Amino acid sequence: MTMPAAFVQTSQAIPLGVDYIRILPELVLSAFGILVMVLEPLVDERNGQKVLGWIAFVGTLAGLGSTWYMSMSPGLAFSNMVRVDGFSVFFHFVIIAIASGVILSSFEYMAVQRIRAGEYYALILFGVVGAALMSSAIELVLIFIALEISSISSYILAGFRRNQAASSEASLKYFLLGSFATAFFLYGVALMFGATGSTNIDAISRTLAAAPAPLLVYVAMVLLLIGLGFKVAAAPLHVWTPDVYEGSPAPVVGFMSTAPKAAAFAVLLRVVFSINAPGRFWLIWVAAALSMTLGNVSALVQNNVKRLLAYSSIAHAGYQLMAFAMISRETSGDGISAAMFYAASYAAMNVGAFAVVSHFANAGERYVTLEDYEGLGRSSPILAATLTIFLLSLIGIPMTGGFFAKFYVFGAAMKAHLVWLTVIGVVNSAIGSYYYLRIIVMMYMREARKPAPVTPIPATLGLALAISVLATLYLGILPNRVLQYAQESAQELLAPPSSVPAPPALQAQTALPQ
Amino acid sequence: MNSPSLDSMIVTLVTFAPLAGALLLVLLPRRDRDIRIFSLVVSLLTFVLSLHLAVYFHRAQSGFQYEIDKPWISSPNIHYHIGIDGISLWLVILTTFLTPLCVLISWKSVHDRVKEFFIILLILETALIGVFISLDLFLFYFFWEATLIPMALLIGIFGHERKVYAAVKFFVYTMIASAFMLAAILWLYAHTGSFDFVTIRDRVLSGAVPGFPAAAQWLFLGFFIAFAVKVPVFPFHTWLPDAHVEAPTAGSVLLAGVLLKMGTYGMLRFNLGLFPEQARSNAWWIVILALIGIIYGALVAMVQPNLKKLVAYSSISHLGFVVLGIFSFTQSGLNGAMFVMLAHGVSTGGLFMLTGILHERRHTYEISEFGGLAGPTPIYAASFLFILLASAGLPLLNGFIGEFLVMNGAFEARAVYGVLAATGVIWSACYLLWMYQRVFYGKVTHPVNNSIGDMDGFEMAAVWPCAAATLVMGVAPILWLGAIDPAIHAALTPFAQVVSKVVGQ
Amino acid sequence: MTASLNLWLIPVLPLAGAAINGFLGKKSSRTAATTIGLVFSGAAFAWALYVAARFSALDLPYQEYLAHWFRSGTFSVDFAFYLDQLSLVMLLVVTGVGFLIHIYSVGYMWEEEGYYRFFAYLNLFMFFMLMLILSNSYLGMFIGWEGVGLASYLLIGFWFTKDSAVSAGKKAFIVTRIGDCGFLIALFLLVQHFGTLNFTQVFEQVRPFAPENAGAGFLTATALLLMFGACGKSAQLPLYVWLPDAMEGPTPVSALIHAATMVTAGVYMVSRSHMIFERAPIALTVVAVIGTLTAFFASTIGVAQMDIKKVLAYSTVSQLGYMFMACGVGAFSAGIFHLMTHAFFKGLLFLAAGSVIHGIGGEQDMRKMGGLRSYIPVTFGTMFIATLAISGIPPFAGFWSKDEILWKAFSSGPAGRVYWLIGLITAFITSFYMFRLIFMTFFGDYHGAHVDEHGQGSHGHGGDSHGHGEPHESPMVMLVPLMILAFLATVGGLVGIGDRFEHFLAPVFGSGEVAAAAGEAASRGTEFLLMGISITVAFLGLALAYVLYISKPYLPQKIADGLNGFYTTVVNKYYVDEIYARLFVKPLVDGSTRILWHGVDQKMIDNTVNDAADGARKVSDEVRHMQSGNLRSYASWIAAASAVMIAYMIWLGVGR
Amino acid sequence: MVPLSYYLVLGGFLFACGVAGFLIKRNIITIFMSIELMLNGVNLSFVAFAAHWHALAGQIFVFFVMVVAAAESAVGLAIIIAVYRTRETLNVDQVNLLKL
Repeated sequence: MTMPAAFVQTSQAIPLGVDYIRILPELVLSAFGILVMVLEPLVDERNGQKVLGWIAFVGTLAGLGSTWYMSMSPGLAFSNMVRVDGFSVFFHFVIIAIASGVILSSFEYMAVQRIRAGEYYALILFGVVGAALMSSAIELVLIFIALEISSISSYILAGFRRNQAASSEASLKYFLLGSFATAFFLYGVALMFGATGSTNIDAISRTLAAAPAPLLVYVAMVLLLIGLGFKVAAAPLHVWTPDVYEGSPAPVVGFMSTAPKAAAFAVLLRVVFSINAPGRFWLIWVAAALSMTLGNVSALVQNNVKRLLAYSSIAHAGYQLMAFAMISRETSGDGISAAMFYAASYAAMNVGAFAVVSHFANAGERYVTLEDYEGLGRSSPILAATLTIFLLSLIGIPMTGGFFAKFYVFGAAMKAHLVWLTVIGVVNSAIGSYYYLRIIVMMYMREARKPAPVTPIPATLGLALAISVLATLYLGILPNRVLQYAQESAQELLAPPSSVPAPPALQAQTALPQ
Repeated sequence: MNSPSLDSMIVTLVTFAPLAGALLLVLLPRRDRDIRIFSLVVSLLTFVLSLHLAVYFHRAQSGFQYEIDKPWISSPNIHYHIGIDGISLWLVILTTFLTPLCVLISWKSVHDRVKEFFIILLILETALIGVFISLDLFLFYFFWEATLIPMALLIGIFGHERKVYAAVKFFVYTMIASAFMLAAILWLYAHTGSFDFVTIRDRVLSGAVPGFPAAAQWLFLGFFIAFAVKVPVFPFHTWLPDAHVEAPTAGSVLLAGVLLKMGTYGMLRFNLGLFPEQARSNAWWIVILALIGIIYGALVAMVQPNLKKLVAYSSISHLGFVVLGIFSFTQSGLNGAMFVMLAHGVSTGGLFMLTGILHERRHTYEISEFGGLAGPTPIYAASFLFILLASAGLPLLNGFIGEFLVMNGAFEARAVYGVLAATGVIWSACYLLWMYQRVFYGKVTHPVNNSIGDMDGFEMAAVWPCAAATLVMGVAPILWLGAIDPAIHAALTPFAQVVSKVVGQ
Repeated sequence: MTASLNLWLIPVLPLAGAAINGFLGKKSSRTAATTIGLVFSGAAFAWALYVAARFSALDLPYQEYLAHWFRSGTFSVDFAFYLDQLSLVMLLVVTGVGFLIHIYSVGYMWEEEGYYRFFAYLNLFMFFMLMLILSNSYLGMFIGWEGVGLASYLLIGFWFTKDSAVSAGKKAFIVTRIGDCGFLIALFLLVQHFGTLNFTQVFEQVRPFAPENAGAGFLTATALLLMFGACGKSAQLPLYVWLPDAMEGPTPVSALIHAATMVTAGVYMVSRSHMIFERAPIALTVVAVIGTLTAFFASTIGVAQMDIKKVLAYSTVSQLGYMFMACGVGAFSAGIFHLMTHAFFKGLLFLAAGSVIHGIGGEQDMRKMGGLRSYIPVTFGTMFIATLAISGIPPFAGFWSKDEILWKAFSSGPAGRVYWLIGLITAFITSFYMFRLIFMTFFGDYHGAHVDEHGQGSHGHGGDSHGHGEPHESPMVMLVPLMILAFLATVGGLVGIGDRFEHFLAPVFGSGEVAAAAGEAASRGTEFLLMGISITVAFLGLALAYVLYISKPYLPQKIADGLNGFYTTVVNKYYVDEIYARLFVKPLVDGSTRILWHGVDQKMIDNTVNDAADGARKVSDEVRHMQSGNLRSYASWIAAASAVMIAYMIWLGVGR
Repeated sequence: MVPLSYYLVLGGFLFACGVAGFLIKRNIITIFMSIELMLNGVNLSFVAFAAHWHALAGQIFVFFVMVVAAAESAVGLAIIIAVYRTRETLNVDQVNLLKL
């Protein structure tokens, strides 16, 4: 066993004010979450719901604000457990924005489904806290905790339609399998700790950079990958996704399929790239190819829109994973930025899509099959048009974020000479177009046989949709800013970790006799 | 000469005027008549603007004109690089010429979701023009894909019985094919660091691209498959008849008139421009496919019981001529190919309008449903015959010049090509005249046909410009060839180099 | 160079007429349509005469550039005109006869609806025909070549409600198109070798070539292909089948297009390309053989036809055969000479036949005629003159030209003797069936149905002034052209006496004639002998016809029964149409339907595509069963996957 | 003293048992407990490594894990109750509304 060569610990034992600034968004969001829970019993049943919702929404806005504030003081915090850099800021923005969108689109849903909203909004906020923390944590154990925070809240959210059997089943499956996978992840952490004597990503990377990785590191790494692969629903660890997405409340799916996923991708990026994970190439390659293919192929014959979108999200995980197959330092940059951009645009379009779905689903999520969408182009042109935009983006048609997302990923892969993976990717995206098109066909090219009632779009939902549409189009027409930001932060991520001298306290500790 | 500022803007203007119109259309209230008039005005305006291109075009010079090259996305460095040469010029004008006619022909025939229809139509026009003006591979792919959706929607929403099947088939078929092109484009970007057509071409031809020789064959195929499906070249053609039969008239007109040309244009611009050697080495089987297309398409057209299917298959035959001409690598062949593209665009566009008019009256394309129409509808019959003769390649109408040049070029390349292609003149006469006889001659077999009205004003306004164009193009082809010839000559120069290389070795 | 002749006016005038009639005719009155039609075609004729008047003053060949047509690389084609003795002859024949027939048509078509359409088409035809003979390049010629095809298609199918007529038109167009295909390929060859299609330039480059006696070589190929084109247009074996059917068209059309002008285009084209043919002996032989065979073959069919126009049609085919025979032996001027005279007498024959048909209310079957000479004397007289002419009885036009051909053939070497013999036999048959026609039509007594219920009655003949079905003479407007043509058919041949015609054309064909001319001076005697023979033969034919159809009218039936099998074959035109239908048309249609469309297109290709789609759906249906819904199976998936991954990583790690 | 590897093997064994239990057992509660078993396997390895590196961190992590596990079990039980309410069974094989 090697000696604990890289024993990086914090420069100062006692947290300073700046440390708190570096987790300000998390603090703010938690505060609002608690606030919501506290107020929940005080407000009355009916019109109280909205108030809580608005509070939560304000919370997310505050979260965004504090993220912006946080972004101005980059650096390490809490004895190297948290790093604020372009990367984490980016994901903070994405994740919190998702939350605000989801919250906006939930107002009506809550009312229609007669769900007591208090915990709901609180849980979303807590979930966001976890997800956000995942993106900035560089300490595996902290990552584990953050991951659990987001997971646990999403377990509950998944089962939020208590009286629906499907919902609770979804939540059960998600919960059991989730913790099953988390156990793998945790075991990976343990082994990594064993192999390198540290759970700090910087430290680990330096250790691995110094000496050739021992076998234990390989095992640890694969276990970590399994845990994260599960979270991002990468084949063959995707099996939970369809059932959970189908059973869970539509807005929640919009949330689950984007925020925790983005966070998991963030962690994956850190793990894979800053610890230049050994032996990952073929794992990622196969996982990517498999996810795309399985996702697209299984989606072809789905009739439940939520389930269909679940499979689509598996496929998209596949595309996004392509970005992780970069090995060399120079191509890694493109991979990371591509993945980041992908996360952002996927968030935009998927939140939007599920917002439409959850509105259209109506009380008890009655209308979620393709047939129900027949003639929507007539009965509600606006709803149909917006959904079409999101679907086109999911297909990857120009002028939409989805197009550039795919384009960058494929481009990066091609640049890394992954010709065959790219070909698989482009062909897959072509095949995938079929099932998205089916929805468009239903909406525009068929006449409704038994028209599903379309309730008017409430302002809040309208706002949410507008935001998502704008985001999708913005990313599709002027991707420049976002991409550049992603590329810069990618370079930061790849830069060798700042070497802080190991504190005397610890040296003393290590000097302890056996 | 006019102000340079306008000169630099004009292409952009032409391209995006329809899109702007579409956006305004979204805001317009759902009063069908206003919407129709508005979109007619927009499309006519676009046409007039596009004429500026032709008028101030320097015919003698071969390079790109009205060029703009502005960075759009810094990394990957994508430029808004557009420009026009003798090849794309006429295709742009063809597009802008056909669109107003599409508006007119749809004036009465579209009465459901009128607003959507014209919005889609105008968006489609922008996308089509964009394909022809793009000099940045990314931009090209961007517009290329952008044409898919509107066309699929046109077919799928406003089509006939099996519209959904046709629309989905069209969409997925072309989508999958263009996926390969995307891969090829990405490869080129990965190895040249640029999407710029001109840059890449120069790099490639000067042999400055690492790993190119190994990949070239695959890249060539990547591009070719995408174009071949669009054209469509023989074994990939089955989406076309379905798409046409189900599509609304305007859809068919643009599909046959312009969309198919995207494929042949792509071959001419990219397969020949970027991969001259591969083009040469693959020419033999491509030419064979083209010849099959010419003869096979004609024979199958001959026995179609469905009027529109017949015209659809005839376009397969005509497009076969284009491909043949392109891959004959002769001045005459390529000039001819270009001219056939334009001629076919006008004449087949006209034919589709005419079949559409019939469908308006009888809601069927079955030839057996008609017969003896020359009696009740003389004007219609005359117009039909006129455009049909153009399509049959009668001298002094536009069909002839192109086919003659193509066949001549093919003959120059290899005698047997020319000979086989020349049989095309027989086949086209067979299927067209036979069809004409069954539809228009003889006694009126279905009494209902006695009462169907002759062409009305809008229909004449839509069809006769086509007829006029066929005549003008046939009598004064020099107006077009004058600009085409130098461009083609430039397009062929790399081949001279290739040959010299071969000789050098 | 003298002041421009503005040759372009000659074709353009009829075009203008066509345009005016075509667009405005529907509204305007018959008289208006008539004036337009006649004025413009007449003007063309007038201009042609003016050109002829100034002809001697021209330095030939006279060329005139009108405009640029198209250019591709170095190859370019102009709209430009070319005038020499050859085209002058054609010009006069076409405009002259054409104008006469225009006049005739006024009377013949007066009752037709779509009268204006008829004149529009006729003028259109004139335009293209004149383009054909005046253009200065092969491609210009091709414009006319295709155009006249179109015009003939339109005119044959003039009665478009009549299926047989329409089909005939289509057949004509397509069969000639087959020939055109050959013509086109010939043009490609020329372009490939000479880079131009301009007559003068091509011939300049051809001149130095030595005759390709070996037979190999592209000149032979070109010549053969050109000949193939000519076969289509001029109804030679094996592509003659369309011409008899073309008789479905109105009779003036048959006269103008299918006798006097269009069908002779092939002869004109071959003579125009004599430079090439003279250097391709094999091709020449082919021309001669085809011509001779066609002449004979067609004439035999003519013997057994009962439809008056069909007889004339086959005789046309046969006469065209003569012309090609002439070209084949290098006697192009003789061919052109016969072309001219033939234009006179065959045009006349058709017009007269038309007048007969018109006179008895649309009947065409000769068995329903007879004894008409008393009813329609003028028609009879003119038609009789024409018959004498075609049968080669001096001093009528046909005699001189036909005899010229036979003589040239005879004097062109051993093979020529054979041509001559067959030609002679053909001449005999010709005079036989022509007089048969005359006797059946005009002699004996009239067995026409005295009611006018007959097929053609439907299109305008009958049901009008001559409803009682009593045969009646045609109006003056029809008879005058007959008379003029009769005059020409009588004296037209005299220009040939003493080879004046030949010398007139010598500048064009010059070299070609030498060969033939050589033997000539020596054997004047032989020439006269042959002349005598052919005259006798002609009279023999007459006599035989007389015997069979006047003195012993029962004989034909007997003979027919005697050799019934053969007879029926002949009556059915040797079943050539049927054979073609079996051999080409049916297989093509069925093959395209069954094999190409249903087989390849639908079964092979489309099913493959759809199967691929269905396959994908099936796979999808299978794959989704991975989602059994059972949590433990999911867990197993994950566990199994993890196991594999871990194993792989361990293997990897150990591998280090 | 006992070498590190023993602990690791035991930890691995516990983890494996947990996985096996998860796959084999039908009762949701039992499955849930086998997850806990897996976590304990992990904890054991943590402690062992902590000892090996003389790093307290490892042992502290174990507490974190325990806390999280506790939180998880709270949520888990709630969910299980919800499921039982709707399905009146705890046999995981019968909880399969969502499939294909």
